[in-house]
Amino acid sequence: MTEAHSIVPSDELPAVHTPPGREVAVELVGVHKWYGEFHVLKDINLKVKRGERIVICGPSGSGKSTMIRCINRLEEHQQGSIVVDGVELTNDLKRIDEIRREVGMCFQHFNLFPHLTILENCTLAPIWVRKMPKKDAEELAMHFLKKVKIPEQAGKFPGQLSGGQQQRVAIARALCMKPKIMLFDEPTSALDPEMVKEVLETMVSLAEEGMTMLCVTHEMGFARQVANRVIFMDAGQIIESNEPNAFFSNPQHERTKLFLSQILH
Amino acid sequence: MTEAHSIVPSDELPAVHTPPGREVAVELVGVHKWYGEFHVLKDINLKVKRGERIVICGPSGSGKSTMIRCINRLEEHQQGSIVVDGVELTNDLKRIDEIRREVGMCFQHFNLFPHLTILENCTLAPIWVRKMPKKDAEELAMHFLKKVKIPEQAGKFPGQLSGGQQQRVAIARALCMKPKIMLFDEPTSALDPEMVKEVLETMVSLAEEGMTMLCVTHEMGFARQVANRVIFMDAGQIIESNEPNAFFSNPQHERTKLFLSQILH
Amino acid sequence: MSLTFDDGTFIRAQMQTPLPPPRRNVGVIGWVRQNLFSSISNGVLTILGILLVAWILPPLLRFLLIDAVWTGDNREACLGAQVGACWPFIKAKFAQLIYGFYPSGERWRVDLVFFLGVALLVPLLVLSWPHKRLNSFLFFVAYPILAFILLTGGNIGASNFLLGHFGLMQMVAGDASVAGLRLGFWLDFLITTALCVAVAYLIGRLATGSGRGAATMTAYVFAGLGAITLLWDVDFGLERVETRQWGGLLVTLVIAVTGIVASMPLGIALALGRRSKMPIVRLLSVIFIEFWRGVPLITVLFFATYMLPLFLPVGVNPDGLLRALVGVALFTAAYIAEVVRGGLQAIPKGQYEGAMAMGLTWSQMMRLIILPQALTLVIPGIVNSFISLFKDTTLVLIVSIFDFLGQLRAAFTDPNWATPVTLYTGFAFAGIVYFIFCFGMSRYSLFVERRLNTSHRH
Amino acid sequence: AKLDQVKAKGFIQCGVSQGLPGFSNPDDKGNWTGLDVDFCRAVAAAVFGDTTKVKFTPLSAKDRFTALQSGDIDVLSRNTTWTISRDTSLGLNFTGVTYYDGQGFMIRKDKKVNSALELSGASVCTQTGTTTEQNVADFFRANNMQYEVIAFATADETIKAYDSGRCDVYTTDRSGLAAERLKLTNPDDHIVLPEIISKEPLGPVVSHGDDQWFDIVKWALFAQVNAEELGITSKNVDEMLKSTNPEIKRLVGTEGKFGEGLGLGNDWAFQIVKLVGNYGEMYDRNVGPDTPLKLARGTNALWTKGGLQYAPPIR
Amino acid sequence: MNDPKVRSIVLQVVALVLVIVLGWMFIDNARENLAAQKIATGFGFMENTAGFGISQTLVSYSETSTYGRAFLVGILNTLLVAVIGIFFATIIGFLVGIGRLSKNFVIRLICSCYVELLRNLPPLFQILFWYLAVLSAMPNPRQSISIFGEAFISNRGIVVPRPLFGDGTGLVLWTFGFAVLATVLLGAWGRQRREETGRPFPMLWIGLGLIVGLPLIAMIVTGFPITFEKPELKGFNFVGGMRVIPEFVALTVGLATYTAAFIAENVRAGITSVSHGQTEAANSLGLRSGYTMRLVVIPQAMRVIIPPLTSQYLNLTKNSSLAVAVGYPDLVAVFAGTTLNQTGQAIEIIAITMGVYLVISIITSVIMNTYNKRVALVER
Ligand SMILES: Nc1ncnc2c1ncn2[C@@H]1O[C@H](COP(=O)(O)OP(=O)(O)OP(=O)(O)O)[C@@H](O)[C@H]1O
Ligand SMILES: Nc1ncnc2c1ncn2[C@@H]1O[C@H](COP(=O)(O)OP(=O)(O)OP(=O)(O)O)[C@@H](O)[C@H]1O
Ligand SMILES: [Mg+2]
Ligand SMILES: [Mg+2]
Repeated sequence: MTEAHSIVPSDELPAVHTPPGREVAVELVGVHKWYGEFHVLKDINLKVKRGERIVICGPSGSGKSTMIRCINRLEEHQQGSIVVDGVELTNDLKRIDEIRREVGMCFQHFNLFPHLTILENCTLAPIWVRKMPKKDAEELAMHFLKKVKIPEQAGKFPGQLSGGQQQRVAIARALCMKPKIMLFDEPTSALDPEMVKEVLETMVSLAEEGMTMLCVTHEMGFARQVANRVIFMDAGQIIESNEPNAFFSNPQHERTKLFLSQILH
Repeated sequence: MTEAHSIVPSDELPAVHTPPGREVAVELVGVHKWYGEFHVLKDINLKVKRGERIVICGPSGSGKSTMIRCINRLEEHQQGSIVVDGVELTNDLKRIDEIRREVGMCFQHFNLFPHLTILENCTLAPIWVRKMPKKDAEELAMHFLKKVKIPEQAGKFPGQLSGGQQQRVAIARALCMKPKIMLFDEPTSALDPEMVKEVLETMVSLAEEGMTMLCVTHEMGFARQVANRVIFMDAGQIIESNEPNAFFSNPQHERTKLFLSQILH
Repeated sequence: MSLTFDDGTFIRAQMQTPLPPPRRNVGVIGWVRQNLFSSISNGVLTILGILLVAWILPPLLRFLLIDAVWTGDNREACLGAQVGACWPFIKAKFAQLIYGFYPSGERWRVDLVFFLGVALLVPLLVLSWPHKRLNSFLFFVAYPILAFILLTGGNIGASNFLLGHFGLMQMVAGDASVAGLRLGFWLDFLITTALCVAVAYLIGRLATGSGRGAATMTAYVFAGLGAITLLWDVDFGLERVETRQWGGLLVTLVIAVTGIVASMPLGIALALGRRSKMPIVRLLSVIFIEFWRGVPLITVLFFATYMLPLFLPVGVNPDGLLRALVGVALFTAAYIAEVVRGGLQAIPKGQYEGAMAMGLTWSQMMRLIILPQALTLVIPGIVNSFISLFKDTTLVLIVSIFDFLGQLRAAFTDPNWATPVTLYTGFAFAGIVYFIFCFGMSRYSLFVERRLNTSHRH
Repeated sequence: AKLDQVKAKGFIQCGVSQGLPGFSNPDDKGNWTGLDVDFCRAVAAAVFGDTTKVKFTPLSAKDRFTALQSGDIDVLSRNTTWTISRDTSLGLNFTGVTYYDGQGFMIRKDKKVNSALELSGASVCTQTGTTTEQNVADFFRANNMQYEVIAFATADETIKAYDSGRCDVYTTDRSGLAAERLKLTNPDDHIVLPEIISKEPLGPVVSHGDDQWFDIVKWALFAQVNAEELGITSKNVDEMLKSTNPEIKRLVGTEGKFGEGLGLGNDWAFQIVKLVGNYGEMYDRNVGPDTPLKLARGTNALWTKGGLQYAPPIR
Repeated sequence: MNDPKVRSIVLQVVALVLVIVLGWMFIDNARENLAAQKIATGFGFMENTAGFGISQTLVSYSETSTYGRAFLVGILNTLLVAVIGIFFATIIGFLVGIGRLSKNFVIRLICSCYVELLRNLPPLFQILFWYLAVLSAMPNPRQSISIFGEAFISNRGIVVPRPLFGDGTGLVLWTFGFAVLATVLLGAWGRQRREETGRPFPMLWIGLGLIVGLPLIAMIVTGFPITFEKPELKGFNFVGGMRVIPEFVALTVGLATYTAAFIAENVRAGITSVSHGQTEAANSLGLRSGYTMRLVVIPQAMRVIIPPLTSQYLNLTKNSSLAVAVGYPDLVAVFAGTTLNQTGQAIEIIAITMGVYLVISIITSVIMNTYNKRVALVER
């Protein structure tokens, strides 16, 4: 919050400060969630340390997206507690806004604003939420667009970009808010093989800068290369959680074994 | 055409008749196509024999979809000739209808009819185009729905199915017309890894029955397993065309090498 | 339950079973909290809203019920200082408001038409009722013919068809008639049919290579036309009731229903025309739509009354109600066309391609794939147009047709019921009647919209 | 000829107004009643001896003449002012005057105005008609007065606006003033000013070209006026058959063959009086003091009583 | 012959021939009929003296003016109602439409009732209701509500002083114009500064000060050249001043609220058509709900809203012909009503009236379509 007005001086992002006592970025304790009668999330316990990079995988419909969306309160949970960046999520609108400012999200379907240009998509939040001067916001946006290798598309509208390019804009847009935590929901679904590679490279470079990341993906290459921990979900529960090498080479749970056997065909 | 009214008696499809002199299913000679000023297809020459199974790959925007769509005249070409099933494609509406009856198409985005149930989606064309009695059409549709392993979904609407199931319906729908030639446009894009497997298995079983197939895909496993020939396109041209083993193990063109290196990461 | 290790490794040993959701937000207080007072501004809005209702409702109830007069025979009953609605007035005029000046001995015919209409419409509206095909045929084809015969008395005395206008038929057949049917007319009809079929064949042949389809189509149309005319021409012994004597709700419903039924196909055709790739067809459609959409219905009806006769051959003077019907139908068709066009635009190109790839012809594609989806999408817009149409029927008073409101206005002129509250009572009653019909349409459309929405049903 | 057509049809098609209290308005049973309507019945009585053999066509001011010209109606009996232009240029004939009307003003008593000449600066509510607005304009201009006119489509809204105080005066034909007055919250708080600013002789109209029909309609009215003058009413008309008064005998048809000249039976006038009544009865029944309208005879009284109703003799 | 091009040409030729034949038949008949009925045609009557009064005239008009002048007065009155009605209908419509999606149950309920009630009752009743309700709420001129003795509200309408321009008015008007210009420029600069520095600029107050203050100073300097004619109660009515008549108020309110119910439905449909993902994306960026609505949802909803909105604007304009029910002198009342009654020239008058409405409608359509093109999404 305090450094919100400073502009990025060089190509390097400032290192993430870790205030004392706040080394835990996200903590979910006994979280349950229902959609009507349907029990989607069951007793989720998860502690993400600052700077940690977590990959979440699991079959379709297992509740991965739901969990991620609970973290920035796009969905409400009914039981248990979620603490993000030291603030517990309640119905208090002020706090939710505060947290959303610090948590970036990159949607499965991008959700770019089709009526705004790429640049405007990226500057919207910095200008209206961070009250950043327009010029600074644009500079910042161009910085991140360069980072995802599409600065030349800044003036176009989302509808004019290919899927891969849109995906990268979504990432840049989230980064422009300089969030402390990033949530990615299947950032490479529906992409060409060549594009998959580019997007993953962007994320790897972010990871190298030490950002806290939660990423739903099935790109196991990415998990191996970047993650500190892999979480496997099924039927609304965390089934297994392990560091990548152990997870892939030596899955413990039966369900995990079955899933991995099908992916690595 | 003559056997249009017969129903499938057993689980087996009738063997494809090959009238003498018609051993070429599709032939493109010097085909060029422009979108306005943009030259999408440049001098395409391709001869597909009856029963051949061809995989087309290439980077995004290279004109793969466009070429496939020219074959059943969803797009008009401006130069060169396309002969399908012995009939040349011109502006003659009668002939186009005739050809479309013999050529099945499975779209990248399925294009199922959302207001009809799965069964109705499948029986529509047999009833209205082939003038088949409704009961026979339904029997036939169930036959193919069984084949793609979703007979239990027959009464649902497309909006109620998951992506993979929709994809399989699209295949079944095309097959219900008992086409001599099938065109697939990225039949596994936007699918979960578990689903990809199921769809490909369906196609393999079709291939085993000897249907002529042109398939745009990046699933190299499928290409290796099923294709007679792999075609690589870039910038609107066919760059390389070879049988799968040679194609993968020993690509000739520089562009092909680059592309393959990125896919097989 | 599960194994957790220090390094964050975690393996679930036992799967959790689904639990029922907690009942936290139930109960009256919970509901009030969540829906009414979730924040201060919300609370203020709630209180303001309740005040608004408290301000409007009581005077309304007082006028309609508490202070209202319920019995009486003439104006004397409803005079006085603090009198509310004068209901005896409505009671006295009720029959007129329903039937207009329809002869009282013949009103059973109107009742029968009403009854048949409801009996056929209800199963049509209940989506799950079977036999939709038969039902539609009965309602859209058989019912109008029957209603026409019942309401007018049939026996139209058909005398002139196309050739008759040029005085050609008289020479051949004279005034001879068999069983009350004039030979001249039917001879004329047959010759015209033959001519039209021939022309259709020629055009079809030129356009598509085979004229047979066009010719049989035309023949069917004429056969249908002939059958209907024949039915209408038969004398069933019913007394003739001119449309001039119709009135009240009967006229309102006749205009509204005919307008709705006739404007739909016309509107769809216009919408397709406007999206056509053929420039002349498109231009004609655009001109037609923009013209009718741009002028007030009042002037259209004026036009139909005072100017239309000028544009028709001397002596041709269509029935006043018919003129109003045509005016209303064309007017509504233009609106429907625009609404439908919106729906057509919303259908993704993929649907067209999917249909084409299956080998469907253009008309099959439209009928089976595109229109069902487009129309479902724009149900709210269509119903909006219908609601407008229903209310706009009041304008036919200009053409000296006494619809429901016109009949009410005529009732106001009765000096026996002239009181200060007569006008308010009449309008309150008319308001309730219009509201019931329009609200019914609006709710039904909502229901259909939800029912036909196949996209998100899990 | 028209008469033959009418006889062949079996009824008279009569154009009336779409609703004018006391002149033509539907009653509770949906039957048309009123002075104009009764006159049509009188014609039917003369032609058929049966007042039910008449059908009514409600017409607006705009299509009344067209309806007559095109032969849709046989006679127009709809408060139509007799003017030279209408009589001469539209191919019509006015057959007489059933009601002498004139445009007047109504005003609240508490405005303390006794003459229309004191209305300078007033707001005037009126109904759009063919001449009403022009008459007001002419009157105020001729007397050099300012005014503001608010013209409504129908009488109902006009009187409501006047009642709620939007206007100082309400102007329309005086018969209309009497009818609309009934709808006021406190009718006694209002007075009608003495000035009549226009002449509105209202009468039945037939189309040019059939003198016999013209005569029938004309004499139907004259017969009624004469009957009143002679004291023949629907109640005593049967006794009058035995009367020895030659004037009465000629009217009821016991002397002379005047019906033949019209192409009707000689009891034509008898039937009119018997079935519809004389002019006075017709007047009293529809607009007279015993009706809600409470219109005094005034100018519509017989010439013998200081009014204008005068009929040529039957002889 | 199976070529679609040939097919379409044949079809079009057939359509064209049909239309031409029909049109020719109409015109031919009309010629014959007109000749037969000796109906006076021509527009000469427009020059004749109208001879009737009109209660609201935006341009000078008196009984001695011509029918042509009355026609102009009618058009202007119609336009006035249409423009003001459209303005308010849009505002109310958007508020109610958004209100129908509110989280507050009472607001949602009231907005639903508003829509269902007003949409399903004939507009004629509503206009009459407003008219009689407005009238009954107002006192008569003698008891009129006085605002500082300058303006008066009564059942004759709202009367305000009318400015009379004396010498030196020019300067005052110029300064006023200058102030407006300055405010606009300043506003632009303020917005730019806001974008550059993020600091807001108190535009409202400074602008108000400029627009009110500068002309005031100029007035003082030139010695108050603009005097006001105060309305006075003389006899029956107020004399002098400018007046807003109750007929106008009722008609505008009635039409605006009625049309607003339809607009509200269109707005609701538009908003629900914007995918939920857009709101979520905006929220996840930290935008508050007000901003989300303004910056993300409404701009996208506009695409869906505009075509039916155009229809509603046209409807409002056309429904203004109900004016005659409450005695408001619009085009239909003055021209297709009184003038038609007096001259009897139905054909010309109806044709002109239709033409005027057609022109207004087409202009509205063109403006809205231009705007629609501007908000259309750019896609591949
Ligand atoms: N709004 C909703 N109402 C009811 N059920 C829902 C809703 N949204 C999601 N669900 C259900 O919740 C479950 C979890 O959904 P979620 O989107 O979290 O799955 P996921 O793990 O992200 O799957 P995928 O890999 O397909 O994205 C699914 O079974 C889904 O059907
Ligand atoms: N309607 C059109 N107008 C203009 N250009 C078009 C149009 N449709 C496609 N293109 C262009 O034609 C080229 C080929 O498109 P095509 O869809 O055939 O690519 P593709 O090889 O199927 O790519 P992908 O793998 O992404 O589906 C692309 O560059 C595309 O931008
Ligand atoms: Mg998901
Ligand atoms: Mg493609």
